Amino acid sequence: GSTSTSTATSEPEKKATTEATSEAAQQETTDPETKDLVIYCPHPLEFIEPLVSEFETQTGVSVEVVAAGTGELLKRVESEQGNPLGDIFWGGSLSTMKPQQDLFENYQSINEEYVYDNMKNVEGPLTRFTNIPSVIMVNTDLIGDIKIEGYEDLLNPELKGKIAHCDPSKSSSSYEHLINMLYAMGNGDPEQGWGYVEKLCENLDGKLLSGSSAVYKGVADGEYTVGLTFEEGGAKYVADGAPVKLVYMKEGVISKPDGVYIIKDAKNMANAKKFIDFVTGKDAQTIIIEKLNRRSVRTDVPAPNGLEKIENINLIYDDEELVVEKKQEWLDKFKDIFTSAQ
Amino acid sequence: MNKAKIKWDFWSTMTLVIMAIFALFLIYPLFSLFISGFQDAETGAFTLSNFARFFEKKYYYQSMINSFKVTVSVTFLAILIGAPIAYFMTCYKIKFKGLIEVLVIISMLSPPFIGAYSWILLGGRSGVITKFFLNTFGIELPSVYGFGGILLVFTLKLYPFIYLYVSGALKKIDVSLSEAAESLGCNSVKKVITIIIPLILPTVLAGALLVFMNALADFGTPMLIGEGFSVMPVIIYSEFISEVGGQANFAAAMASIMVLITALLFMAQKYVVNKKSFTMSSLRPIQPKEAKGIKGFLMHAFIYFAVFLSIIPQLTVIYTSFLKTKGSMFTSGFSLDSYRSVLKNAGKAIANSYIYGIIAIIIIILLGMFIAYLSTRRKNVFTSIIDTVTMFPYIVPGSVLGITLLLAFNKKPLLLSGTVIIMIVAFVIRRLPYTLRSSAAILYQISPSMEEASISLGYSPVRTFFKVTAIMMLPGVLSGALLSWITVINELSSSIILYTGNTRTMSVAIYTEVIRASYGTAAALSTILTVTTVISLLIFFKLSGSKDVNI
Amino acid sequence: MSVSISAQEVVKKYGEVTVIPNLSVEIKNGEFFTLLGPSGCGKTTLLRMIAGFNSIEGGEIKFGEQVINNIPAHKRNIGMVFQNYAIFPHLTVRQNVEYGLKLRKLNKEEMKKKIDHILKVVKIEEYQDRLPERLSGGQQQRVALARAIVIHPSVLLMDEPLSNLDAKLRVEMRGAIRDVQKEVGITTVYVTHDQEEALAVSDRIAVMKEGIIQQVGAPYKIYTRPANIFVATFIGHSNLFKGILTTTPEGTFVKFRNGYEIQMDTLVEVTRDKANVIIAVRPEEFSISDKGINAIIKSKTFLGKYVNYELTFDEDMIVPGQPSIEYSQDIGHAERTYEVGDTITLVPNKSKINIFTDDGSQSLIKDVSAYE
Amino acid sequence: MSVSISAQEVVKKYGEVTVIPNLSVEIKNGEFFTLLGPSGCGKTTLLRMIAGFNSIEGGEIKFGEQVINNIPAHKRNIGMVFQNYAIFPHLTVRQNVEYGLKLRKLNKEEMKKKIDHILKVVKIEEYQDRLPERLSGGQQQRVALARAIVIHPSVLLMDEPLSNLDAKLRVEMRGAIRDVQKEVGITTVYVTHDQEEALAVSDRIAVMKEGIIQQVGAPYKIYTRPANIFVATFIGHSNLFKGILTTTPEGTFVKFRNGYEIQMDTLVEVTRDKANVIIAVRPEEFSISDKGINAIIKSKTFLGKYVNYELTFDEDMIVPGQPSIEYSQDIGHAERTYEVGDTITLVPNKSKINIFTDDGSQSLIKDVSAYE
Ligand SMILES: Nc1ncnc2c1ncn2[C@@H]1O[C@H](COP(=O)(O)OP(=O)(O)OP(=O)(O)O)[C@@H](O)[C@H]1O
Ligand SMILES: Nc1ncnc2c1ncn2[C@@H]1O[C@H](COP(=O)(O)OP(=O)(O)OP(=O)(O)O)[C@@H](O)[C@H]1O
Ligand SMILES: [Mg+2]
Ligand SMILES: [Mg+2]
Repeated sequence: GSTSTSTATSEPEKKATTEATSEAAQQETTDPETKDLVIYCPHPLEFIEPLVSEFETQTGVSVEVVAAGTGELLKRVESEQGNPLGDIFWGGSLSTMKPQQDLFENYQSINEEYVYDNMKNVEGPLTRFTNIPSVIMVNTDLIGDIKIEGYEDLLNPELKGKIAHCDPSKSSSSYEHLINMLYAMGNGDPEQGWGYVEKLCENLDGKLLSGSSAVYKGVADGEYTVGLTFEEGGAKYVADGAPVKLVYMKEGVISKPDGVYIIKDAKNMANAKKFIDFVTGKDAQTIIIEKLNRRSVRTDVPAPNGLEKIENINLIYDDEELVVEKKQEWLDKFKDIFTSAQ
Repeated sequence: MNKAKIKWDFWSTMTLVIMAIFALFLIYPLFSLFISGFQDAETGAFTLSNFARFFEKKYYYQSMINSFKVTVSVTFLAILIGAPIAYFMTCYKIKFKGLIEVLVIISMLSPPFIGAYSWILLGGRSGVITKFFLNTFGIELPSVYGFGGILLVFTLKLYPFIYLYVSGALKKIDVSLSEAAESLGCNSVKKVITIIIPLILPTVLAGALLVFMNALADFGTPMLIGEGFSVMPVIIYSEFISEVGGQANFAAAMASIMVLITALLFMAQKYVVNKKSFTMSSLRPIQPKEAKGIKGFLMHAFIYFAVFLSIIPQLTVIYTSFLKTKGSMFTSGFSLDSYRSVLKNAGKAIANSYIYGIIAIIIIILLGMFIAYLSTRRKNVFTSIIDTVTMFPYIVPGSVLGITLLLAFNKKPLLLSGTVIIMIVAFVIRRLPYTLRSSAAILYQISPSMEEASISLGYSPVRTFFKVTAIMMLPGVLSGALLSWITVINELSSSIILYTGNTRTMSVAIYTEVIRASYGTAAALSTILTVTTVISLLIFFKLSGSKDVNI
Repeated sequence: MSVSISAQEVVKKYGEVTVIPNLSVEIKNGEFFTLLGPSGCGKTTLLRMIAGFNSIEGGEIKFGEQVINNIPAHKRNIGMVFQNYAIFPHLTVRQNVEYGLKLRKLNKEEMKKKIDHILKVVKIEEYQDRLPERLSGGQQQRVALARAIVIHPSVLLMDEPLSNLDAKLRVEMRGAIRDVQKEVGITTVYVTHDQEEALAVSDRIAVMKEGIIQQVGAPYKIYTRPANIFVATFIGHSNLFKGILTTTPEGTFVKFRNGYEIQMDTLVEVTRDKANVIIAVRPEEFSISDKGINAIIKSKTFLGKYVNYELTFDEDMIVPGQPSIEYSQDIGHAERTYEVGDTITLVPNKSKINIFTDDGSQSLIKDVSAYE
Repeated sequence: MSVSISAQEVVKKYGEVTVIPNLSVEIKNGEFFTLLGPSGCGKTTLLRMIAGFNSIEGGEIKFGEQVINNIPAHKRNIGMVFQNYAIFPHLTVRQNVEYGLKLRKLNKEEMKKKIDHILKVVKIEEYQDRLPERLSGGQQQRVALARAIVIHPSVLLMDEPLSNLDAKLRVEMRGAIRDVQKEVGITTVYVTHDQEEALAVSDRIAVMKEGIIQQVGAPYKIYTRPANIFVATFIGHSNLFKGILTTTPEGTFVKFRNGYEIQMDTLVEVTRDKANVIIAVRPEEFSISDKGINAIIKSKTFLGKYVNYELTFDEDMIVPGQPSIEYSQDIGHAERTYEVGDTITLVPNKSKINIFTDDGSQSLIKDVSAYE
């Protein structure tokens, strides 16, 4: 666990955000009549609720949330080109969205200047929303004396068959982990990391889950001793008092932002832009760190409650272009390794 | 036979209309999907590489082998459990028969994911039952994950199909056939094997086909508890729709392989059914006898045990819906919080579920009976094609189907995306096979002389259909329609793609909770769904005046 | 081995409706016993109780000494021909016939011989490989017959087994049934609507009405000496005339309403003088004569062996409510036939006619008993 | 309105099997026409072709002037009683009967009256609210009958409609059918196995064998002057004797093998001298006499109106392959009956007997034609 500091949003800032939002709306309204906004979002209700209701009270726009898995929603957006039924796509890690960025509208939020440099929307449509490191989640009831500090420790034979890991072709969080371990265990050269993957696959003992949530849920329920997941997934259990803790791999942690995007040709374009501005605004970002166990992309918002301070994490970075390029190859390679390990 | 002439009548018109509907809503979307299986992802050029890739990589073809392992075993197990229960319940006076029937139906009600998750809660590595056995007896139960678990969950979920189908068929057997066997000195077991089973074989096969295909197509369960035991639908699903972004063309190729297999199986089934079906006019249906002695005891024990096992997940769901939760954690103590937090949104979803469901089920029943009639009584190339094509959507994973529909109906003049219509279309084409298969099976048993009698009295074939054939088909139709209804209400995988905020249904609402592990609220929604469905069924059966649940 | 069947105070109810109120009957070992009665009188019901397919609401049925009320049907060693055939639609003709034999561990050859034989007897050997749906009604019925007979059961129950066969085949089949039955000594309970058939094949006949046995006896006895007017009119035709019994020193006389008198020496003694009685005369018991009772011919029907005349009498001569009064003239030898409208004078054959009490419930002829 | 039915060179095949090779028949408007023939000869098949339920592989069937081969069954205005009843199991007795009437725009009251009436006629009014499963076989059959009759179709097709009824009811029912049929003038095609029934009700009878019509004619004609020995032996019983035809100046004689001679004046002229013929004598056409042909009584069966004796003759007197040679004695008047083993001397009634060509294919009696 980690300690936290909480900061209240100060009044003037809040006002500024609100003003900015309404201003933007006035300038760029394509259809001033619309009062609606349709958001495609894979986040759970409890995550969506506070932010959306805040947005609704602030703007008077009525929001309709279409919730489903990231993959499903993405496929929807893809299929609905020409007649988009959604306006905002809220969620989805950057590595997932980058190859699909053509589906989204270019838009620079009014808050871009407050965003960390390495999380700025340089592509055009990809506004960053929060920052999510990969973590190892450990069930403290089951772990016993086994020491878990990083990837290397997962090769402990005592953990054989007790590791929750997802098929990286099915879950973005485990795909992020794959990249993370390739870079971390390959000491910066992903090709060097495959040796570790092979060993890990052996220790998985043929068990490979099929959805991101199965990992954190499984570890929290005591089905698995450790799991490879993303920070928020585990953190909410920590916050809820489950017998779990998060471990930031000592070999290195890649932290990837997820984002919020405007769907191309959105019918409620003005409201969509308002929404982007809202969720990247200080109010919203503060709610995020206070209640939703995520890290803000804003420089002016502190580290969240109960999460490890960013300084204590051994952050490493991947080569985004390479990752996009190699995606299919790596996924295939993982499949082969996993199947032959069985 | 007057071969050359196809008489122009109501049924030929019906054939055309149905063909048109299917061409639009089924063949057009599905075939564009299949075609994409032959296209290169980047260039769109024709290629077989997608198929080659499937058969080259063990990761993929192993999943097909796994799929068959599962489906074949599940089909057998489901028959082994479902058919005897149906037989006992029809031929013997089983205590609490009505309750059992309700429970069987409830056990089918559990929406995808929820059921399997309940099994994890119970039989997972730190599940309630596992722990109980470990702590009290020191016995380590095999975990619910992997092949065994999938088998368990599927079997318990799917044997009711067989049960419903077989019960319907048994009601159409004239008791004198069974008596004739007895009079020749045949004991009950022999009688069942030599007389009853052959007579209901078409129905058993129809049910088995559905179970087989259902097990082959379902990805929710193996996704949750497969643990590396990967099966086809999960792979198709994830290639098509993974968070990571899959490969649609490859997925389409795999879907085509599945559909091909289905089509072959279905044709084999039809062939056998055509050969092995016998009409009987059942004036005296089987009357239940007293179940006495050790035999009676064993029968009761078997039924109660099977039904209890299958109802466990529902019980767990209902139980957990009352647990106190903290975030996604269950804590000790009970509360109604889960209900409170879902209730304000649930009203609309419930209303949607039932309104769409009712519209869909009406269409399903009509289409099902028409197509069944056409394909059994008016056999020709067209009706066979229709009959076969209707089975395709059953095997294509729902979300894939949803997307194909979305792609197909997203442009003018066929702009249906985001509407209620597209949801209902999806419901109908996905859930039609239940009603269709059971209707067709029952038709094989109805003697055409009933229709002839009606025609001889001056009723045209059409009116005869509605006044005699349709009514005599009802037991079969209803057992299928019951399945259709339940599955429509629980339909998820295509609606998740097709719904919008206005057309959100209950199962979508549940799934929304499930995907990010909010099981307390999911359980609450699920319980609401179960309760309302049971109430809806009870009302229906009360109104339709039938004594027992599946008529 | 065949057994005797004994039903004792048997009761059958369908829900609230009592179909058989209280029936007792003894069927002897190896006997050919026929049930005759109007449609719906409970014949099938009784047969099914013996077979074990209907519950028994009261009383006992015994095979030999053994009460069988609770023995399941398949252990009773019966053979049954069902009214609706009930042949197995999924088995060929041969397989249908084979079905029961297979359960009776025979060696292959013997089985084949038996089946070939019975198929030939019922004349369906050429259809042996067909499925039943492709057979005519009569062919199906013969399959049902063969299937029940071939197992040589100890009790053979047949519910109108020949109803769909032509007369010629029917005669042959009943011969075949009779042969097997006598040869192996099977106790047979037979239901038929064909009276000639019943008379021809039965050792004894039971006539039933509304679940109550009216008379049990040998065919000849039943026909010639019916125990009450129900039997008299149900088995064959009987014309019923009102009559009065007079006892004079010369003997006992029955007088028709028109005054024609016949001396009857065969009546029971207890009969009161001047009692009203019913005189039952069968159509063939009339002869043309110059003295007797007069009648006008109302219609005439040719029935092969004989011509049937429907007659009109004076209203008050006859018992009311009869469908017709008939005279049947044997035309193998008849010198002349009559036409509609002719008046003829008939005398009844006094050794054949039957006299019943006024209410028709009892015969007044000596030595007639309802149960023999 | 009733119509005439005309079948012209009709052919019916089931797959490869030809069931009806080439059949032509004219059924007159309003006629009661009966099909008789052995089980499996194609009666049901023909009926179903007329009804429109079987395809027609060749030839035409006309109702009046209209070819109906391609008119769908429901437009033919037929009523049909099916061999297996085919009553609707989901409707009560009353609803079954009502079913066809409902189509025929009647007002409520009239409909009710009609149904009440027919239910009474077939004697099932007390069961009118039952479902068929709770009826006896005969009751079910009567429902089927009522259902077909009540609509007063122009053509009524009945496939053994009375096979499961007792004799008495059957007589009543056939009267009822006859009445309705005559009253409304329905053209009726009737299939039955009961020859007495056929003789009693039919205007004309067609005797079929293996899909081929052997003789069509009035009942009396069919029975007394059969066109060939198939008809002679199928309708009623005929004893077949070998005979020789001799033509002398005194006339034509047929001689039995034992030398007994009968003068026959009614033979066709073309017959050759010394030709071998078959003499067909019905059981009732014999009389006891002192001169004639001798026979030994082999067995004796009581059949109600008469006693049937099975006889043994010298081997070479009789045509081989006959199931039995019989003499039937009318016992309404018979002075004495005989016992098994007795030898009796019989003379055939020469005005009744029939003479056939050696191969049995044709009658030698004057004016006998196969189609009338
Ligand atoms: N569907 C069929 N396929 C092949 N042959 C058939 C079919 N139906 C009937 N037959 C044959 O056609 C012949 C005539 O059958 P049909 O039913 O017309 O006889 P039927 O004269 O009515 O006999 P029955 O008096 O026994 O009812 C029979 O030999 C029968 O086996
Ligand atoms: N399941 C039943 N429920 C109620 N009543 C029934 C049932 N089955 C038969 N009955 C009635 O019982 C009576 C006797 O029926 P049963 O079948 O024994 O008659 P049956 O003598 O065989 O007549 P048939 O000669 O017409 O076949 C009939 O009045 C019939 O309506
Ligand atoms: Mg009966
Ligand atoms: Mg027939």
